[in-house]
Amino acid sequence: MLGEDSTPHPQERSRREQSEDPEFLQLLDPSGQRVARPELDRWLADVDGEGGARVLAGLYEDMVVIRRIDMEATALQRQGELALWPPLLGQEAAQIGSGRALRQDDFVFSSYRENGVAYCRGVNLNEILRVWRGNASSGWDPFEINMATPQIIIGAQTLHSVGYAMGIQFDGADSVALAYFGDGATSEGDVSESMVFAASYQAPVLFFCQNNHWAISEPVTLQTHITLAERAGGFGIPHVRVDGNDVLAVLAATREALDRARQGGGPSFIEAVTYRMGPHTTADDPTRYRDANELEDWAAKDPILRLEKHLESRGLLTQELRERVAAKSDEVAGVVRNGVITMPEPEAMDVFKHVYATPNSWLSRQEDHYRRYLAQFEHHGASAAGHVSGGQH
Amino acid sequence: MLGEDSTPHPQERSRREQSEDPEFLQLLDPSGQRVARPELDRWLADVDGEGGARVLAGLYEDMVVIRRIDMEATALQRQGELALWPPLLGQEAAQIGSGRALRQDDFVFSSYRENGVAYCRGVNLNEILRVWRGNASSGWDPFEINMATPQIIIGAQTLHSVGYAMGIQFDGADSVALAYFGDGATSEGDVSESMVFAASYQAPVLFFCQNNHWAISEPVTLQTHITLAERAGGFGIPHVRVDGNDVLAVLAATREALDRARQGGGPSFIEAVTYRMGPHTTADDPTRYRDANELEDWAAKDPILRLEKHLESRGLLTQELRERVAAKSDEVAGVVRNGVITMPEPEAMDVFKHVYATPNSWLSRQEDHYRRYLAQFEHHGASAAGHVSGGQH
Amino acid sequence: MATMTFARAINAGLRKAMENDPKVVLMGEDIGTLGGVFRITDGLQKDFGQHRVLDTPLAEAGIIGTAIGLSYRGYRPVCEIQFDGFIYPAFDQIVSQVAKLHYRTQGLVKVPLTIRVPFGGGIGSPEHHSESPEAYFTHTSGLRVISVSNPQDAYTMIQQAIACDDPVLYFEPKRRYHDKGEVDEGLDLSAAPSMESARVLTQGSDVTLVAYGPLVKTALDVAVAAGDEGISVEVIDLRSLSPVDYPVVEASVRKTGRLVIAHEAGQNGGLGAEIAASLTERCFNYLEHAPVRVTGFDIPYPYSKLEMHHLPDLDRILDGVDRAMDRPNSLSSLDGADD
Amino acid sequence: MATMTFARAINAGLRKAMENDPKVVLMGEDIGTLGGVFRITDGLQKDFGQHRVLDTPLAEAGIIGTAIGLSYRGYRPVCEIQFDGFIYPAFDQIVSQVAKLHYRTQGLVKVPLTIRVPFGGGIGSPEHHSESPEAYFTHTSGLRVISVSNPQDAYTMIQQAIACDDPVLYFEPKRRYHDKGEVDEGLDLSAAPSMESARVLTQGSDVTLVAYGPLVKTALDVAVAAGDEGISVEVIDLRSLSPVDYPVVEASVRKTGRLVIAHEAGQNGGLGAEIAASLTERCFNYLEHAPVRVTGFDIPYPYSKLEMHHLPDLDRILDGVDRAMDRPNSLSSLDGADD
Ligand SMILES: Cc1ncc(C[n+]2csc(CCOP(=O)(O)OP(=O)(O)O)c2C)c(N)n1
Ligand SMILES: Cc1ncc(C[n+]2csc(CCOP(=O)(O)OP(=O)(O)O)c2C)c(N)n1
Ligand SMILES: [Mg+2]
Ligand SMILES: [Mg+2]
Repeated sequence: MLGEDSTPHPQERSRREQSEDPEFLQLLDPSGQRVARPELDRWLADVDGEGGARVLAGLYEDMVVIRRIDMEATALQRQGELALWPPLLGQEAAQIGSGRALRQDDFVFSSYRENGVAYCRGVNLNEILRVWRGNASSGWDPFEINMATPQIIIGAQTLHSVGYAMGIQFDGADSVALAYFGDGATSEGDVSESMVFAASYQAPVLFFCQNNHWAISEPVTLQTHITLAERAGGFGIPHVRVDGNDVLAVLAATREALDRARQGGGPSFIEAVTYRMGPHTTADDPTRYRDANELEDWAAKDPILRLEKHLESRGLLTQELRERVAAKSDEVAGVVRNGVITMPEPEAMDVFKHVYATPNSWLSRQEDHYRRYLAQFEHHGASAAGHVSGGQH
Repeated sequence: MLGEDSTPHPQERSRREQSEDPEFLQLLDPSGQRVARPELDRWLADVDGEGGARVLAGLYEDMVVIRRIDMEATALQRQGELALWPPLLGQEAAQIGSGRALRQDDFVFSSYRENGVAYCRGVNLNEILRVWRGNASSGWDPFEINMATPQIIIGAQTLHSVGYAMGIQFDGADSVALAYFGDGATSEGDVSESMVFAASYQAPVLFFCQNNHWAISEPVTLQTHITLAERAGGFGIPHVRVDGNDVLAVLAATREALDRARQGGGPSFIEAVTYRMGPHTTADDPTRYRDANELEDWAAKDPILRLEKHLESRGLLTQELRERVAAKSDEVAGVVRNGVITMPEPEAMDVFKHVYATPNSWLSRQEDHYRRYLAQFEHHGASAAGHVSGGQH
Repeated sequence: MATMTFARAINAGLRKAMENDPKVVLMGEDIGTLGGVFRITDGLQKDFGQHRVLDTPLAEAGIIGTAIGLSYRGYRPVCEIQFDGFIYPAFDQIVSQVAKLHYRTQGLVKVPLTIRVPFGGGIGSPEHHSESPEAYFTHTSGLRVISVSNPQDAYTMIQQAIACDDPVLYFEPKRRYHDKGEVDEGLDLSAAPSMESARVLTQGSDVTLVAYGPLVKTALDVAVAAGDEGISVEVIDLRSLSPVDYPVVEASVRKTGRLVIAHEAGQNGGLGAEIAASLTERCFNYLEHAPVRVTGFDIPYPYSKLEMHHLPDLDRILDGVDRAMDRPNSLSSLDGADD
Repeated sequence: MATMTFARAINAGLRKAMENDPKVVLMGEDIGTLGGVFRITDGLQKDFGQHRVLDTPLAEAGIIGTAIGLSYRGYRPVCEIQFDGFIYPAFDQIVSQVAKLHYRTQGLVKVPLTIRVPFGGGIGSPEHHSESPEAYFTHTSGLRVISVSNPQDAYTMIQQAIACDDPVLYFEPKRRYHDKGEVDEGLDLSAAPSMESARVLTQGSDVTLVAYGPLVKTALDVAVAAGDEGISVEVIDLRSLSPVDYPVVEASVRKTGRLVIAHEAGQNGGLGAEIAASLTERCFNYLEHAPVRVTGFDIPYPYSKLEMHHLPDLDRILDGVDRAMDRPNSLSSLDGADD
């Protein structure tokens, strides 16, 4: 007979999304209580142990700070200082919980929304918005923070991460490559092929899928009727579905997967179930396609709120912590804003830079011709190309 | 915690391949005995019932006949009458068991090796080898036998079958689209995307994967460490792994899947575990990459032998049946051979035909110029382009 | 006649095609509830239902591949590729399947597919959102490629593309979506000029300026500006990029003896190369200057702060006209030099 | 000096590159145990191990995409695409990633990838096995594209491609794999001519004939046949398709005043268009006839019984030479007509 039909009717899906699902990993319940999961506690020894207060405060600070960076960027876009911005609002636990589990020598390949992860990697905050202002094709030096710059072609980076992981294997190192991508991305052929390669070579890679329920206007139910974690099972890759708004669950799951990879256990897949509380990008209007109710439901599951409740229950949400975090947020937001508004403008001839690593005769000629073209305007006293109207010709 | 690691160590795989695997569907054991599987018997009512002898004889005839066609084609290639041939030797049960389960209004999209399925669809045997002789880009009229012509781009046809199935849905029909493909094909992004679409729309499509253990020189273990049937589970598609050398198991599983699709139950996936006993194509030399032992093991599991044992055990392998089947095979082989050697040669100007469905000014001009070019040679009495040496210029 | 935006005109053309033929279905990412990121399909799912306007999973090969299957079943799918730069994952299905199926099956299988591609730059987008990939497709036998430059053509030619039994790539200049124009919605398709035909937009005697899609508007501005300087420019909107309507361009070049071709795509192997080569073959003895190409540079599309340097604008094209006219221009100093 | 086949020469070049740099790894379908369907990698897995010569899962985007990741990690992957027609599933990774990464990262990420593509027709294969897709890649900024025509270049240029910090598409004319030639295996790479340079193979004064890859041999035959009729042909092997070594071609055309370009790929937007356009721009005043293109037709590659009609052969190219020389030719009757 054919295997059991594991496809729930679309209407049944919502049920499966609930945290009652025993497969759904949650270590902080919605009220902020720490749920015991004996098999996982070893991954949270630092959180649960003596120095726990410091660790939790750190995670809290990170989450608040990246939300602030995000809000600042959104504001900068609204003010016309950025061309576009893809907010991460609502995904702070998924990004900080995973980002903070990494070692410096791990290497991240992400999509465009993982600016919180970049923060964990130590990105220069002056540089993070270059690309969104339109002043560069990408933001930072990948080798300085061991994280590739944002990938816009949906899913393409997953293959890069697997290749990088193969290189780690060849080198006999115990680093791990990470692939961040969204729920929508899972439909792209590249993502499936990346799992084929990872499983075939047992490469040390962690697939980290942020299921934020939407791919622009498309609900995740259009991409799949079962969980995305199960997708990985079909490729023979160990997988887990975690509450992506629970920073501790994300942290523990990520640590476990990284450890597995370091031990030679090959690839893993984490589906972090979270929610994109903002628009897809600042160019998007989500009211055209989603219910206000849905947003409200998820606002109640806000990952920062959850951690605050937890901190409170442990008496850790002190005035001092709040103030420290607020001060840091202000500082960081200032750096970001300042970085944006003082960013040097590119120069015309920069368009020709770095197309090739070695000299290219065809392009050099084109460059030379354009230089001559621009020089004309200087002779005529006009400012620059594109600013001289035909009338003045 | 991360889900259970379902990846067996490569060495363990062989174990899972064994028919002892309870998940592995077998209705005729290697000795030809009918294994009872109550939940499936309803799909073999005709085989097990009164007219069973006739049905079994029919399946037997088909399998012997397509093997004969296959051998004839291989011989024709060796004799230089065909440019190339991809033998199906060893995969007769998989192709006949599934092909004979279809209804006339179902539609098949296959790879290049499914000539046994084409036989079931009623292909004109004069036409089946046109493409392999190099006299046409494809073999038959897809709408006459409801089967697309062979697809060489690995996996591409799986998407076509899903699109066709979507069309069936739009039309409110209860036909089914079939996608045939190999074990190697499962690694291609297209095949994964086709499962995403099929699951998303619950399209009436059957994915029929012939796992013949090899993709040219690559063993299936390079593509996956778990079963291919499990792959479908990751997309939420019901699946089953059958003994592809057991024609009854294949027949029953295919019937069940087709029925599911007709009832609105959406896509299914069948992995038919079989073996490519010949070379990849006549251009291939499998001794470079595989053990003689492996071939011997599988020769013992020959699907025709298996059915013969079963027929014998039921007293059905009569002299009359043997003679009838032999006669039919001879006849068919004759038709095929005759079709090949009497096949009309294409004409030069045919290269321009059917590029577009509507007139195209650019190409018409090119065609006109080439006609003028060829005409030159007529004037000069030479035979045709390419046959005139520069010396005669 | 109604005044409408370019975007609205495509929408109206799609609606008309869907009304006329129940086999026309639209497929793409975000084209249903949202109406597409550019709102080109706005309201169509609401009016025609989910089976006529399909939001698809996020997979471009999947979109084109399933559309092929639908063609086998007698449908006429219209696929939207959200942005130019996202067509490449579908390249294999387009080049090896869509383009070749009719030939491969001796004409038995038709693929009356329309692939809509918002293309080109100028809207300040991040990378992969401003590509001009048309030359990949004009170099692919079996495809037809068209590009529209005004609301009326947008309206008419989307219907012609859908009605055509060959696969058609329909390139929409996204930076012109908000431009307005008159559209005759009552226009009888059979009365409209063939989708394969080019159109002479301004009569001129000194130089022929060929453009398509987004640069047609710029070309018309060039004609005005050059006219002010006493140069008479004949602007031709190609409309069809494969096949190109060579007789129309040829007649013009025989008259003017000078040719300028403008496009946003890179020069190396761009459409300009083919047009320059073909026109040189066809009118060598009429040419007074080598055909001049004014194109984007051969670089990946630059980040938005620099895109105006990449895109041929009024001044760059005027400079090209000067070159074709043997007037002083940016490369004058190189004349005769072995550059 | 050793005499070896074209195929063997590539094998030897790969071996040399692997010996010289431990970061060189080969990836592809069937390249390990089998040594590739054309045996180009024969013996290399045995000698260098499974981590240097990887049989990959059957997925072309996967091959190129993981090779990019390996580049990030400091490797220099050499990917084999089994046949020309199977490169399209990897098109997105090549065009949007391989070609653009260096630009996108301001030069921080190098992609020293070599993509080996057995290409072209003439071996009686079924569809998708005889394509000439090079123009798609020459039109893609950020890539280098080369094609080799003889064992020595095959040996040298594969090493140059691998040593180059830019991504290189290396097109191998599969129908020449069995041709033999002298190869100097001791050749110092730094002493070899640059991979960007074209090579004049025969000096001639009447007409310049440009070819690359499989048709170089045919072009040499043309030179001999034409010579018999008193026409002096200068044959140029392009070697580099992007960038083209224009100064070399230009110097030749200035001398001869006539240009013929031959390739197997279709004409519409093929490399011949770019070369014709560029040479017309560069030597308009020296040209005595429009550049002539002798190419495959703009059709999907035909089934094998007809491929000799599609492929430019000695006679077709000679006819093109006649056209360029204003001698009687197949199109003479059209001269002056508005065809
Ligand atoms: C290949 C490709 N196709 C389409 C797009 C357009 N696009 C940009 S983001 C997006 C949705 C992605 O959704 P998901 O993967 O869930 O990530 P999220 O935006 O939710 O973080 C789409 C369709 C693209 N960037 N690349
Ligand atoms: C896209 C693509 N890549 C590579 C090939 C070359 N190729 C032809 S058959 C084949 C192996 C296919 O194996 P499988 O899917 O198991 O089918 P089988 O031949 O065993 O029936 C390969 C790699 C191809 N035809 N298409
Ligand atoms: Mg999402
Ligand atoms: Mg196989």
